[in-house]
Amino acid sequence: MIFTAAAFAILVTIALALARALMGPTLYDRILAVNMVGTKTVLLIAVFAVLSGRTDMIDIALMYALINFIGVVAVLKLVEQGNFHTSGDDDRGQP
Amino acid sequence: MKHNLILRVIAKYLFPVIALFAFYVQFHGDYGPGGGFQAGVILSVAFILYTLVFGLDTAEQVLSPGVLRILACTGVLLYAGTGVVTMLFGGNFLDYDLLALNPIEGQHIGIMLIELGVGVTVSAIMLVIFFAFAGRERS
Amino acid sequence: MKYPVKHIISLGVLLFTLWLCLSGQLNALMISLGLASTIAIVAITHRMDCIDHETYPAHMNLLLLRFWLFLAREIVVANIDVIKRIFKPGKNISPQLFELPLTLKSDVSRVIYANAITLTPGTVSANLDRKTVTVHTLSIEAAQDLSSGRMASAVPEDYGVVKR
Amino acid sequence: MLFIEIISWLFIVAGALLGIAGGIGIHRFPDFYSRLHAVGITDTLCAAMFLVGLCMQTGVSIASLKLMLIFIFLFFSSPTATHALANAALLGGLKPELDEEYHGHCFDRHPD
Repeated sequence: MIFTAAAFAILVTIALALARALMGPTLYDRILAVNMVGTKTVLLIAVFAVLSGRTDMIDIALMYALINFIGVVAVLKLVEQGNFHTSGDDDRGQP
Repeated sequence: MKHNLILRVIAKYLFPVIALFAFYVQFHGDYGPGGGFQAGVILSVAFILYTLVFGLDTAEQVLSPGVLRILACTGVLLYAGTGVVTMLFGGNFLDYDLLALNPIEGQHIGIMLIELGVGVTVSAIMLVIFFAFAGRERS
Repeated sequence: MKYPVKHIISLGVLLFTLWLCLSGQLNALMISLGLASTIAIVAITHRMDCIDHETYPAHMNLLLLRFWLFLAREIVVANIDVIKRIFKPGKNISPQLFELPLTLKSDVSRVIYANAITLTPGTVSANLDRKTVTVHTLSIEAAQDLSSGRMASAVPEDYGVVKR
Repeated sequence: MLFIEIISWLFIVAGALLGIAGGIGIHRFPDFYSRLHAVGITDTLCAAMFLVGLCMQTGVSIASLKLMLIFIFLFFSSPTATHALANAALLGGLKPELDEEYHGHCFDRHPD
């Protein structure tokens, strides 16, 4: 019961974030909203795993957290530099 | 990502953790969700994070495209080789029961080898594709 | 040997502990596979030049624990403040963007400081370089609080500085 | 046992309410930089409340260890993602809406 309510609250938050992603005046607003959807999805999977008693599914939540972070970094790199191959990191190795 | 110190330090911390999670998913396919394909994708994602932060040139020094191609072939060979070995033992292709004296044991070993082959191939091919796309505009 | 052996060993011990936490299977096959994975990852990380003082996990000492407790309290207080601002009708925010001078020496301390600023809602670090950190805050009070240097003095200062 | 159940329910309900508050926040605040703070709520305290509540439900087991691992991972990655986003917007030339009255107030106050 309480889990269903929690899952519903997360879904409402995701809906609000999706509305911002659709409306968002700038590109960065959209990326921000998508990042928030990703974080909420991690919580949703975790809640669902405990709700249904299949705790193996927590692995999937962990994996989603990894992929979400790297996805946001990749999108930002593409937005900022327009390519994937430059390092943008001139002072590596210096103290 | 110019001079992004935070991203660089956090990527250094996160790379071993993500890679370890990939190996965990690889070897626990029969206890939970997971298996070779997912593990290969997670491992390649760890390398993609490294490439995004430190640049394609640095990543290619660590894992050269030649090594990646050899790894991709090794995975397929491992998969096919397991099947051929079972055929040499007198069974069908991928007839795991013959890999050990005990059929259960044989199936365990067979699945593990197959999954290892899938994981190696998937991660290598993912990285080959990513390097090819990322290096497309590099004159 | 490019890096001190104790850094490599501590990374290996940390990874193997993580494997045991994830796996929960205590038979010989899984433990040996875990050891093999740990060694493979440490080898790759060593090849990537990633094991330096920044990846030295044995720094998780008492100083850092005290900082985390401080940070947890700050996060709760800042969350309540931002929620009040969300539900206050009318003009509820007064955004600021300013540069904060840094006195922290090592890279890791600066990263911890910038991440702590971002973790407390109401303040976001937008740029970090060697001398300053650019901060966007939601209110003038949060900006004054950061300028007073209360959080900067709580960050463990000598964290990760290599003894040369 | 019932006591722990009730405490964990309180945590989860608090997390759900914080999440909705953050969701309303990204519609209330006027520009991108102030929306970052609203997302900060859902990334920090909301996630913490949820994961602590779920940990209490699962008890001492591998599952609660994995939930703690998600917690630690989110606390490393979410500020990094937020910082990278703010940095990209700042370098990309997106101007924040600053408060006119206090603008520049903090620049010359540092005891350097």
